[in-house]
Amino acid sequence: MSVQLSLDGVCRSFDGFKAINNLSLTIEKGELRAVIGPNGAGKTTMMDIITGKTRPDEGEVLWNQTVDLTKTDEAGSARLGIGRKFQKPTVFETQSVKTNIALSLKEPRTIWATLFHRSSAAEDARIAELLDLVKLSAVADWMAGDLSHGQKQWLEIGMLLAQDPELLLVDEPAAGMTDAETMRTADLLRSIAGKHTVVVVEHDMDFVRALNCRVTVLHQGHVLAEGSLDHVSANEQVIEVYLGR
Amino acid sequence: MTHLRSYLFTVLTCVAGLLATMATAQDFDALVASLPDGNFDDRAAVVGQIAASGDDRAVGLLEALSDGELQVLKSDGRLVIVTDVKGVDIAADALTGAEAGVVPRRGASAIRVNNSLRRTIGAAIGILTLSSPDPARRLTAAEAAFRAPDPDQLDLLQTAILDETDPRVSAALKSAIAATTLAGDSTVADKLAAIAILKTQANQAALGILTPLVAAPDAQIAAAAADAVDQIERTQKLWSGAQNVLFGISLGSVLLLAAIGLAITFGVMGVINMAHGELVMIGAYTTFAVQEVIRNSFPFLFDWSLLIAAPLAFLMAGAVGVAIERGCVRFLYGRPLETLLATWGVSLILQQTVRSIFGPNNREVGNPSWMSGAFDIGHLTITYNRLWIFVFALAVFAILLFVMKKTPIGLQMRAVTQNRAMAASMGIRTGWVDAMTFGLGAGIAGLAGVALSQIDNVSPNLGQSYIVDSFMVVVFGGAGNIWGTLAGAFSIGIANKFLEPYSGAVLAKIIVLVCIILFIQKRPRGLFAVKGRAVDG
Amino acid sequence: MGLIDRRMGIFLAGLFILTVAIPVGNLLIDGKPVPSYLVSLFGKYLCYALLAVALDLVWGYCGILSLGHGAFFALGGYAMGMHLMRQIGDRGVYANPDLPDFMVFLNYSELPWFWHGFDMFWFACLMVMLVPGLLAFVFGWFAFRSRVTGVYLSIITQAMTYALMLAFFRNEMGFGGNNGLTDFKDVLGFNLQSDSTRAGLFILSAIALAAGLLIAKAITNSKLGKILIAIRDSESRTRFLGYRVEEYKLFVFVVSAMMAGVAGALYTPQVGIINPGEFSPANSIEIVIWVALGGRGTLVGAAIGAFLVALTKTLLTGWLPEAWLFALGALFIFVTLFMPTGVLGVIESTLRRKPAPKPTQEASV
Amino acid sequence: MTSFRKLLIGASLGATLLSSTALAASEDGPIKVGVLHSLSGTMAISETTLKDAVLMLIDEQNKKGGIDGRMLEAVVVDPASDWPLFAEKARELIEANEVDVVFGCWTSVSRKSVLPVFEELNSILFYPVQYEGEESQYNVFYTGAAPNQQAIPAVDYLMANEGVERWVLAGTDYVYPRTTNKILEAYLMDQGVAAEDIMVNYTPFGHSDWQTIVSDIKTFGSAGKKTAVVSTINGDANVPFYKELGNQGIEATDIPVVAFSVGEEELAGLDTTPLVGHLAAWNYFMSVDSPENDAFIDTWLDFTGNDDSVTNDPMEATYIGFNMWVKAVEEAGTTDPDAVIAALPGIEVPNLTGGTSVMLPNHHITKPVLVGEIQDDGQFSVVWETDGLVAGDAWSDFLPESAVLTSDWVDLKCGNYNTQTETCGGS
Repeated sequence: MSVQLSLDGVCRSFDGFKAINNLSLTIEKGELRAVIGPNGAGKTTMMDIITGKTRPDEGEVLWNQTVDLTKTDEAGSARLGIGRKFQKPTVFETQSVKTNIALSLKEPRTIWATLFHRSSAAEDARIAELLDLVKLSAVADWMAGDLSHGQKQWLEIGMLLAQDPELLLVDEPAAGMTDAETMRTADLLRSIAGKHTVVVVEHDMDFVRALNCRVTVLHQGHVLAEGSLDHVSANEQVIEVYLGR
Repeated sequence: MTHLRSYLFTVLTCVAGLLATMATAQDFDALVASLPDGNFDDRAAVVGQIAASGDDRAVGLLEALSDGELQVLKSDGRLVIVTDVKGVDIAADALTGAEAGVVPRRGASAIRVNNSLRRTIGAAIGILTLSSPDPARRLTAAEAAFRAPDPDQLDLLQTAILDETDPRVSAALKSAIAATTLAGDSTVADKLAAIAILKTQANQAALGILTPLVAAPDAQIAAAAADAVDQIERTQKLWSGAQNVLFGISLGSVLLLAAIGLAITFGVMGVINMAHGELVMIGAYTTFAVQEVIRNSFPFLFDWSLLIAAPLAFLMAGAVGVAIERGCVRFLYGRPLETLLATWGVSLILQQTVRSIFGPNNREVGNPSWMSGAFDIGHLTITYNRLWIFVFALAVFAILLFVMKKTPIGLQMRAVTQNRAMAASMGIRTGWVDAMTFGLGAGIAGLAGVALSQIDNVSPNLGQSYIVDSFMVVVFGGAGNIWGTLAGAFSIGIANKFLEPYSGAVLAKIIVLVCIILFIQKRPRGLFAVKGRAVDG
Repeated sequence: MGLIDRRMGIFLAGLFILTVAIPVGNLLIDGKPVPSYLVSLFGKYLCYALLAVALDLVWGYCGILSLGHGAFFALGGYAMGMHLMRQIGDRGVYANPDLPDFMVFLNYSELPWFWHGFDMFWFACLMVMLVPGLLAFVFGWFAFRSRVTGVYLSIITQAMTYALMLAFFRNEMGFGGNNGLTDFKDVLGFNLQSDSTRAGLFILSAIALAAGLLIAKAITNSKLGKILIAIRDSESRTRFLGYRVEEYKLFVFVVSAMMAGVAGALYTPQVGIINPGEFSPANSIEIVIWVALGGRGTLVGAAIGAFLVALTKTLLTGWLPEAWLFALGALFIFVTLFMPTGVLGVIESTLRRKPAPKPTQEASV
Repeated sequence: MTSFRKLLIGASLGATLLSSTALAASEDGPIKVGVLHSLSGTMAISETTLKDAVLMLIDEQNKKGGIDGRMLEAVVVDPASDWPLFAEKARELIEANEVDVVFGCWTSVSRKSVLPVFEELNSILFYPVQYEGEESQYNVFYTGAAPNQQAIPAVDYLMANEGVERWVLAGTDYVYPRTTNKILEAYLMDQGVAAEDIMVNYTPFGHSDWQTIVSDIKTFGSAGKKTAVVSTINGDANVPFYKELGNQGIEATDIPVVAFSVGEEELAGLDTTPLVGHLAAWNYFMSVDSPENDAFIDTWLDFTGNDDSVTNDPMEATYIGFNMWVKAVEEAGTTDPDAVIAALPGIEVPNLTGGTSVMLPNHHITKPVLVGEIQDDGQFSVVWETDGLVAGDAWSDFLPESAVLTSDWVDLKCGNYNTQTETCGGS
């Protein structure tokens, strides 16, 4: 297995506050990785840096060991194959669920391509399949804004899958989901891991356990511990700063 | 003193070119009676004789003449001095001072004076008041002598300076003597000395006197003058930079005043308040109204008019602001762009309202005495109104800062504008706070109006001429940060004034605008952007 | 959905009737039931309508509130005006074959370089699109790339048009200063004073408006259109989907600017003057008001809005010259407060039978 | 109702309204007088009073029984200081309201924008404001001053009576100041003024920050030669300009300012005490002593019902123009434009300064030139006036390109006749 993504000595501070402090992290291709950590540990900022939303003050971020991600912007990273799902589900509220998916499909993103784009049967099939996967076929024609919180989560996951990215960055997908949904999400993520690389940021321990994967604990912007969930939860410091006694 | 007075006479007689040595009261009356006849030159001669007559009424008469108060009654052709008492023209006989009753509109015609005659009169009065007990009058006399140097007065001035006690007056006399010396045919040595004196004075007036001397026949004088001129010009160049900063600051404070209210309504509340300019206008018209009342009823209060107007303007504009907020803006929170439309409508209505109440014309708002005129620091001329506007702007800013940062209402304002829902759930009456915030912004715009009424038109268009600039300042400074507005206003002002001498007023403004556009590219959130982890998803 | 939906269909039909009725009423039916000045008056409205459509394209669909669209309109107008000036030839008061009067008067020895080529109609037409397009491109390229958004963008667009206004006021600029360009004689040999030319221009404007509407509609219907809306609703989400937001914004901004330019070009010969006043920020704000009043993000609504406001202004300035500002101001406030969806929105919601049932809880779980 | 029906109804509404009013006018109905002055926007400041002036004059005429028994009826519209709107409104007045004459416009651009309309629809415009000249149009009558009726005499006065040798030509950047200054520059050069003794400065409309320029003037004036400022600064910018002058202590006795666009109206917005002695050149001052003027002022004050309201030069120009038109209509016995236009040249009416103004073949009039000094009561006192009346010259003799042009609508039937090529250009 080769390295998908590697952060090395990355630092980023806002007005003196070090959100990311000498963070080093390596993700293998096809790996499923959970990142946990207390609020302000730098989870979101880490994702911002990977996706090019935020530039690190120092350190390097490599994609496939070759591409320097600190140079690309959001769109650039997305085109490389990095998909991201936000903490707070963000979908295009005034457009139909179907359109939301359609816009996310892995297709040329240039002006002309989109201007003269004609929808094809294959495309519709793909959309139907995805909607089915995220159980939104029933509401395919609704305005996304009319969906419930949980449904929006699903829709966003659907959009993420539609991009068919190499790496999925998933920020607290379980938030606002019923336990059943949470479990289904976990299954889904596990199932797509392997052909995709998946990084999940989550608070919900049951969810993380359900993912049953390698866990990285962030604290004050750097890696505190890494390993299986049992391993890290046995770690003194981790218990100290995060799990609590 | 008596010695001087008799001296005066002899000198004056030659000034006026009178043959007779002693003038009598009869002659005086005759002279005055002859004032209306003839053209300006005849009149000038008469003025000279009146001055020479040594009659005690001379000064009063001449002053009345130069102020256009000396008039001829159309009814009986009597010569009277007309004074305006509470808008009513009261006439008094020019010679006897006896009451001549009220003058009907266009009932009397003033004896005409033009600038040159006015200069002559000034000089004549100068001579007569050179020995006045009042130092202020002596000072004006000396300055008059400086402005219109007359060689014949040289001895007179030199005598005057001997028993002059007041330092300022004697300084003025000194330069007056210098100027007079240069004007006449004194010895080269004297002239060189005079040039030296003016050289130290180093102001434009001196320059005006010295420049022609550069072409003087006498090589020595020419050289000295050239040197002096050269040095004065160098000093003035040196100071011009400072002058620009000064101009910039004063322009900046105007911009600051115009924008600061907007920094609240737009910057803090996010309402694109197109009626802002009209709120400023309301402030200005309040000032006008106050002054009208004062003029008609309590003239003695005039110097206080602005201080009286300020709070009223604040309340007036504030009230209108609250009305606007309650009336429409409050339905539009979260739809900032709609506020643009509504407030635009409001601004149209306010403009037309003012137009129909006060008429479309400019209204006169007078400068109180303490805001008129100028003073010099080094070679900088600072006009009082600019100075006070600067002070006023900073004061307003300070007050605003205090309200926002140190008072409970300010705290609530910030709370509501940052997180309405949270604030509401913490029991803050958001509606009330919104109204107050908008009212505050509007009221401050009103205050700005009071100041702007001192330097600009008070007309229904007043607001329109400031609205664009105000938005520029707020955005450039960074919306939501009143410090930004301060910095923005002054940097724009100063930049403008430094460009103006080279590029001219229009181009300077264009360049500044382009710079703002480019600057926003660098800092899309303005000068004092709210930094930190971007929190949009 | 197709290019011509119900709304668009009705509007185009109406436009067509107007386009036939007015010239016929003016030229063919004797007794002129439609006085000539109404022709150019309505022609003017049509230009405004096209301008409004242009703004709606960027504001309504991409969330770019431009307070400087008047600038593109005016530039188009000037480009056409320059051609018309050259057409005057030696019929100016100073009878100078190549120099317009104001240049003779400001002692220009020869034509400034930027006036060359405008004697050719095709060149002028090219410039009508190119100049505004270019300005929009340069401006947008900077602004969108550095992610200037919202009010900040609006204000700098205002700064742009304001700066241009000041610039064009300067006589040194060689555009006639405050007086602008005026006293046009004819275009392509047709006398601008004649009724038939006027009718022709009117029809042309109508066609331009229809074309503008259809182009805008085509754009907004395409996938690109959906992306524009996506950008409007959640810019950063769109970025994370891999779309280069700045490119899309730039594209639609330039298209819109060109449309505005065309509107200006048709406007100039019909009103007979183009001057820096057209750059004034107030004018640009008025455009925004048309769109908002008609119904933002509906294209047709924008056109109607422009038409209504312009018409109201015409009528009121004649009816209540002393008080029309009250009425107009009140109208704006009323519309923003009580018609958030604009006139069109209100009309349609009164017509439309109940909208699709809102999703219920059980349906969503 | 559907969108386009509404649209059509709006349109037809406009059409019906505008054309319905048209039915009223005809040979026996009232004579309609169009008033085309801005009542809102930037120019409302100056133009509104002219609107009232026309209304007053119409009132007076009707009291006298109208013209040949036909009453006069004013049609007032508001072009809102919006130049294209001027053209539109002119059309509306002539075509829809069928007015027989229009009194209106102030700025050059507004006049330029309506010119083609009057030409095309062949109607009559009376233009009451001092302007840059370089124009003479068949349908327009210029009752304001041409440059030779204002600028040049004023400069003469300053040279003769104040011994001015150094000149600042400060103006707002538009065509009137530019022309005037061009003419003055040429004229001053003729008078032997050196180029370095002339400083020209242009500022934008409504310029409000005069610090730099005023201090420049101060510096320019300190070269030992007597200096004067010739101001063609447009209405709105004047108040801040004079305020700055006053505050920087430039007194009329040092550097007099002679203005061509500052009248009683503008001074009303100012405390004139620090400005006493600064000058203005006009063809009329409210302070002028003449029975006609007294009568005019009294009616004006009654009409406005405000004892503080003032009269000014453009009002006199309106007054002269109106009376000339009345006389011409009476002479022609009809309101038919061509007849009235033909009748107008040669018409004589008393002006308010005690003389009689004549309408010349070039559609300009004769008027006296007065130079007045500002008084502390916001009035002017006349310090100098031409001994006779000066004939308005459409084409300045001091501009090479226009020196060869002449205007004569009586014999040559041409507004810009080239005396060299002996052709009528631009027609």
